[in-house]
Amino acid sequence: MPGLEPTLTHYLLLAAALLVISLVGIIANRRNVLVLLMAVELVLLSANLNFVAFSAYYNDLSGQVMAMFVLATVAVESAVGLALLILLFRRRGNIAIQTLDVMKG
Amino acid sequence: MTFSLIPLLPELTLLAALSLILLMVALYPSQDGTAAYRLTQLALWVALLALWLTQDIEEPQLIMNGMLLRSTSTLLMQSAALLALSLALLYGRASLIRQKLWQPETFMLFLCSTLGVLAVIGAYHFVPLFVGLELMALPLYAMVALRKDDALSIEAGLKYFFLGALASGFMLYGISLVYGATGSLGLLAIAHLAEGFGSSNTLLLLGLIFIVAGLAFKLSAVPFHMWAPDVYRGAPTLVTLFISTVPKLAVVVLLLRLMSGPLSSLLTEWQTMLALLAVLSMIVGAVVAIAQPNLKRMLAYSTIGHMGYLLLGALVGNTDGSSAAMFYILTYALSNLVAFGVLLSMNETSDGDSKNADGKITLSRGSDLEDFRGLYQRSPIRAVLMTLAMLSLAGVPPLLGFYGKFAVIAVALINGFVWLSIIAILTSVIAAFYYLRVVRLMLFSSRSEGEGEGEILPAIGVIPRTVLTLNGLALLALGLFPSVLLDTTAQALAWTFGLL
Amino acid sequence: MTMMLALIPLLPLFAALFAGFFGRRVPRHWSHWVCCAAVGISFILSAVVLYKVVVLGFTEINVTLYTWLDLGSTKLTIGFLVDPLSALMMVVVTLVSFLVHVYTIGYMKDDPGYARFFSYIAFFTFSMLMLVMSDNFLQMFFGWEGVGLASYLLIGFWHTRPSATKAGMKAFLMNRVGDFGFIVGIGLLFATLGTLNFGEIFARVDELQGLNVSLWPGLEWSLLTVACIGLFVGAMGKSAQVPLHTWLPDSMEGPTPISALIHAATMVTAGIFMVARMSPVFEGSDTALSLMIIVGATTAISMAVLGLVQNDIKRVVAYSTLSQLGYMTVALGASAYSAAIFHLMTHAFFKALLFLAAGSVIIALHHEQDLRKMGGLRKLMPITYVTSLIGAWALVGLPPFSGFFSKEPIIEAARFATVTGHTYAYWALTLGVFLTACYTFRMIFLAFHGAPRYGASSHGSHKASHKEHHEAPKESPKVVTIPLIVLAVCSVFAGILFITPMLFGDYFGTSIYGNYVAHDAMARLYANWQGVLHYLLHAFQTLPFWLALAGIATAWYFTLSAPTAADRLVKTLGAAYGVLKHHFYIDAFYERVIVRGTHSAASWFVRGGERFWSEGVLVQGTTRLVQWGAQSLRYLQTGYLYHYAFAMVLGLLVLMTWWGIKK
Amino acid sequence: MNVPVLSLLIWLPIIAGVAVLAVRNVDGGRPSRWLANAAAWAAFFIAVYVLCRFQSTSAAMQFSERVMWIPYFGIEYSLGIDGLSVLFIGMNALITLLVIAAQKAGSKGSYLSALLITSGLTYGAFSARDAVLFYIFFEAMLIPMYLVIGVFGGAQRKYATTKFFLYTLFGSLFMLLALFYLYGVSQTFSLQAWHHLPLSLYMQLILFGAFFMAFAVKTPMWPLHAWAPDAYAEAPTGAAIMLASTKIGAYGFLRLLLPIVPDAAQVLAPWMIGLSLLAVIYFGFVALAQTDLKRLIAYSSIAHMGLVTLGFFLFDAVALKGAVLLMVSNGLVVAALFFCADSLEKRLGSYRLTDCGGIVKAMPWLATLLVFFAMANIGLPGTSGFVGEFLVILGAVGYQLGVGLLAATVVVVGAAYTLWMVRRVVFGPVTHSSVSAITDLGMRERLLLSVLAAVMLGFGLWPQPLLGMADASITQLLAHMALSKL
Repeated sequence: MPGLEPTLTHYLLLAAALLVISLVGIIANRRNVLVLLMAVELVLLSANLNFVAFSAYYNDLSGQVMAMFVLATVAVESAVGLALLILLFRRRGNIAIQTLDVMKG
Repeated sequence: MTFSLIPLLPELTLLAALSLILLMVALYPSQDGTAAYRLTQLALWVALLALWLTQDIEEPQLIMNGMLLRSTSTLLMQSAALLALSLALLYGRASLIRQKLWQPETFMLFLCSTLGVLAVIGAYHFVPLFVGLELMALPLYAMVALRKDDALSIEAGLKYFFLGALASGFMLYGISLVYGATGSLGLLAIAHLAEGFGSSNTLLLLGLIFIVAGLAFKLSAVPFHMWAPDVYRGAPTLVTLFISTVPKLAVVVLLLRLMSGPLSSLLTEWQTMLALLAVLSMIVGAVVAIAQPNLKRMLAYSTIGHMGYLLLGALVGNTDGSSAAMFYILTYALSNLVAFGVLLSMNETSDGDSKNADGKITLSRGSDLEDFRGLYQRSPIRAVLMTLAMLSLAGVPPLLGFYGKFAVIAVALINGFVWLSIIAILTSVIAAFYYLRVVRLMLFSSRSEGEGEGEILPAIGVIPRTVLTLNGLALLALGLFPSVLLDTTAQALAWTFGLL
Repeated sequence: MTMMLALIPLLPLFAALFAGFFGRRVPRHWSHWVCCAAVGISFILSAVVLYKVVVLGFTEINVTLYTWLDLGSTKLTIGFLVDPLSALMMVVVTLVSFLVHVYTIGYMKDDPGYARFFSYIAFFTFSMLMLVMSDNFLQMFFGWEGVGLASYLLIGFWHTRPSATKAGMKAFLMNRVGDFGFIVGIGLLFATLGTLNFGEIFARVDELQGLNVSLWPGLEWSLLTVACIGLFVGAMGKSAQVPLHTWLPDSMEGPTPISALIHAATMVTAGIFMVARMSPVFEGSDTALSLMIIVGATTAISMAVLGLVQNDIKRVVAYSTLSQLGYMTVALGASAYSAAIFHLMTHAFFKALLFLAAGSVIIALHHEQDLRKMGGLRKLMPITYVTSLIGAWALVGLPPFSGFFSKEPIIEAARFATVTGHTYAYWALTLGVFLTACYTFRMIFLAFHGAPRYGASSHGSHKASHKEHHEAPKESPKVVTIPLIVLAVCSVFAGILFITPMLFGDYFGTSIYGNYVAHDAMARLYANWQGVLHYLLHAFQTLPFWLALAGIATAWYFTLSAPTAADRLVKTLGAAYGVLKHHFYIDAFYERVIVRGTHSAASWFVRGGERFWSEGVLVQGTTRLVQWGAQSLRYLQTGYLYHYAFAMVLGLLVLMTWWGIKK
Repeated sequence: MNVPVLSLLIWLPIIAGVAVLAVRNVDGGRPSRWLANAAAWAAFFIAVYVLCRFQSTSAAMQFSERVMWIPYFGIEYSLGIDGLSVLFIGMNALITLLVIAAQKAGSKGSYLSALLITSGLTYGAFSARDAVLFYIFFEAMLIPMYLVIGVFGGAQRKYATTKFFLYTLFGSLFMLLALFYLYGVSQTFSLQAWHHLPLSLYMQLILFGAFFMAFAVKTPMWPLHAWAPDAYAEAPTGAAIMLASTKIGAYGFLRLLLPIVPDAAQVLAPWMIGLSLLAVIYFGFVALAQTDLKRLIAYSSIAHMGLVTLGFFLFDAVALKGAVLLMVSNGLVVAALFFCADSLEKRLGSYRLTDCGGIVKAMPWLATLLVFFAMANIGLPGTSGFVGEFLVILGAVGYQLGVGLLAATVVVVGAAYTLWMVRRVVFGPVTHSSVSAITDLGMRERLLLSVLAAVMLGFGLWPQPLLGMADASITQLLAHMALSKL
């Protein structure tokens, strides 16, 4: 169906939607650090989607190379994030975000 | 397609040291940090040497297929980064031992992050640039939370991680939009392509906005600054020093590079956005710092303010502005090193260590302003050095910090940013108040009770003390002969401009 | 000549320095020897100068010592202008000063500040000579302030008395109020003519005619009038004219010799001298002359009234001085400058005499100054009595004493004057003669006649007299009486000898300038002048003479004949007497309104200006504002991760909208 | 003859100050005091040499030194003095010498060091010919002053120093902006070049505002004075004298503001005159209500500075000359009065007027000298205070009678608070139990104050030599100010 053929704009809108979802997820989530982690990764992935889409659009490989690098980075980031999460849990016994307010002002 | 690895020698040195430490840890799991520390210092100096030996400073050159740039300005900033880390480690050595962080892993993280810094300073392509940024940032998250049993450290680490990741996301998103607008990831190519767009290209503009947001986070410019006070406060002081100095060098180069090269066609938009960030940073940095009872936290706001001044120079968008901004960050780094050097020589204890999550967590001692009360009587050298650092940060002549402010405000005013300049001077008066408060506490007040002094003020080793003193005196000496640094920066930029 | 002129003021200066710096280290008598010798030589030199001026005809000697300041447009120099006017003043000053120096040896002999006192009076002599010898305003102002300083120091000489230091301060401040006008007057002349030199000012004074000066743009006044009024305000301060007179009675807190020297004979007449010196300028402004004649007449009459109700012997003399200064001012206002100077001279003699005589009485009575506790000293102190009587006659203006010759022309001049207010002045002065006679002879009668009251009334009421009142008062030593005699001789003969050359001859020559066409009082006096003898005889037909006799009779009636009548009169007068007793409430006005007003203004400035505005609003206000900002912004830093992230997203959105708006 | 005399003058005290700091704990502080005295004498003799060799007939810069310092901004290390500077160089030398010599055994080396460094920087500010160099000397003085007041000052020192520092910084940063603007226009920081730089009236007015902020704070002028009374009152005597006597703020008006923006100065002169008159009267009244001796002196000094700024803005030769002479005189008088206050405080332990009183009996020397200095403060002819005051009032009367009348009120008000002070302190009843037990001035104090008194008297009796030095430069300044730069 020619009308349903996804164009660049659709991909970009999808990526933008993903970005918005993840931002809302970060701001609105007040309980669970794990969800926060997922939302943060989603930001990077939405950008990745852009890269791939543009890469295809321009028929230029560098965007996809970038996406690969980003994927690797995302993985490392998750690892660091999870490690911190474990530390927090070990120290506190929970992973609630609201308790992270010792330092303020 | 052949290329030489020789220009990469500095990075490779750090990488080699990193691997070596990793190997050592694998082989001798129970060893302390002494060997790793020495190896790190060695690697830093070898890298510095390599940097100077392998550079052809006359001509800027793109290496690795246009991925990396080697020029006088990268040479200057990379040297500064390496030197800053070396000094920071020297000052923080005793502190690491006291805080039970004297482990090889610590140094691996520092090396890793510094490798990222070098990469960012050199990057002339978005791939190494992004990878460098992540390489710089990811170890930092871990470093902040390095004190695994300290609630503050963990809290700071988590905050930094999530916000940093978000900022990376912004940055990446912005890069993707720029890629979308131009179809290229190489900065040189983008510069050529973007020239034709003007400011009408929506994608490019959106991309710029996201990139600015990402950069603003790294610089801790308002309103992307919220992480800074908490992270500065919670991180081990050495890490705080590192965060406040070394990555900033890289980010400033990145900012100036993007602004002058690839995205220079959007100069007006840059200026508008940076002006907003600069004003907010100067005001928030100056005003909020006044109410801080903790020196590390106060210095976080001080950094925020300083980034505002730096942006003031940067937003001018010409050679003068760039060299002023670069000069500014160098003066800031040198002054900051002294301030943190003194702070690192104090013994920080955290009462939060033993409490669990349900109990109220009292904040630690050793970095509160109150701990500096009457410092001159107890440790004149610390007090004098801290005074020099504070006055330099406040920008009082004839100390080095004055010339930094001089350069950025001069450039901004001459180029017509009058109101920004006026805000800059008003905020620097407010800022002077809190810097002076530290001086006042140290020199003019006396401490009534005498307990716990030895605990807070351990002896400083001969070498750190000497180097710290020299560093402090350098603030004065460079203040008397500012041309040494100013000309270096200006020439470095003059020779590389257009290919910053 | 220059050397000699320079020595005249410098000798007293050196003496003052000697006494001041070394006085306490050398024997006491060294101080008085050095000072008396210096002033004595000054007197001789002055006399020589006068001789040269009068007899040898050096009518004007103008020497410049050095350039004080070279302003480019003009040079401010220090130099001497010696003409008949200043030569006369020099002689009067040095003579009276010398006599007072001698008198002081006796009067102050037990005082611990002996050398200091000599230092001060010698310094005063120096300043006064600088004043009268000056050839420019700058130097005159120097002397003017120098005598003020000396007066301040001498009034507060007994510095342990709060009233003395307060009186000194009051004198200085009131004089400063006068100086305020003086300096403005000088400034106006300088601004227009560009010079402070008298000769140059007089030569170019015509340029000032018709010029206007604006207080602020739009309000124009005649420059000459404003300048003259300014100068006259200076004279009012120094010569204690109403309403700047209240310091002079208070200055009686000082030792008696200085009351004679400074506050009767010399310093207070500096204002008169200055106006006479400035006669070419004053002649240009009828308004200023009119002001002078009115102020002078008011001073003359009102102070004479107050003299009636004083009980302190020195204060009686002080009020009489004020009144006489009023006479001189009237003379100035009537353009009878020579009459003013003439009266100045005779007054210097007889008033110094009266003060020194009063001092003599005071020492005899062991520092008792209250007239009600005197009486009957006529026999015990014959020399003092006789000289006092001569002084009193002179003061009252009975022929042939000097006062007659100097006062009579002033009254006549007031009558003949043409400026506004001269009729008032004439009647005020005429009535003043009656009052003068009343208070003067009341004082004489109370002090020297009647029954002694000093022994009886001193039971415990007065501090110092307890031990001494057994000893009867006795005549003062020679160092005290000889000056009295010398002054008495002067008081008797000065008038009769000098009236012809000074008033009707050409003694003053060009040193005093009168516009005898517009202000022809002197000319009309001269028209009536038929020689001294005729003048003496004519006196018996004039109103003032009979008024004076009536005054003496009245005084006699109320003091000696029917002492209780005075009390009855006081009761009858009631409230009016209260007004007199409180010096017309002028002091009270100054104390309550001016001084307190100043103090409350000052404290209001401190509270409103310094504490509230500068400190409170500017400093603390800014601090609070910044602190409030800090607290508010801190409040935003909640510590919650999601707020931080929200801020970042918000920042991003702001950057976007910013761009969107621009788009 | 290429000895860099001015550099020597500047750096000798500074280096000596650092050396004093280094040896402050050696041998009970004796070497440090000796060194400080030697440095002060040496600087004094150099200054005397400068004064002697100064060609008073020329308005040109003399003793010039020029070295490129910060080539990037074209900033030169450029020194030179003309008639305006030379007077203040001399006064600074005298004041420094007296302040250092006044220190008795037992005073801290760091105190002497800070005074010496301040003195060196003051020389620098008076001889700088490059705007940035001037600014740096001007600002750098803050640091030693701040430290010395903060460490050795009175009870309220922390508050006072902070206020002092921030106020001065606040003002001078505006000046910095002005310097930047001028640099942007002219591509140089040379003051000489700026004197001839054409500027639009609009820009001149803005620049005027910026310079005014700096110098009005430092002078100080109403309403930017709030730091001064506190700082003077809390500062230890030496520092208070260095702060109040050097007159660097008023000098800034002469050196920068008036020649660079003469048209704006003309336009704004009525406002400046108003502010100056306000200062004269307002501070006079405020001084009248003071109960603390040092504060009274401080306010008195500020009131006199109002007369100085009045002299600047009348655009009249006589008034300007008077203003310059008044600056010198007021520096001397304030120094002398602070010394007296210090002598009293050392004996009675208090600066409160109510604690002094009746000292004339116990301390005839101090009483005599204090009365003399009071008379100089009042402006009695024959003392230095008269010369400037008289000339400024003459100029003011010539400018406008109303201005003259208001200016002349200083004659009354100044006398009122000074005499009030004298009456409370010198005369009057003894109010403090220890007044009878105190001793008179020692030899050192006596000598010190006598020197000051002699200088004031000499200056008052013959001011011509002093004015002669400055005359050519003042005349040139006036001629320059008369030319429009539009």
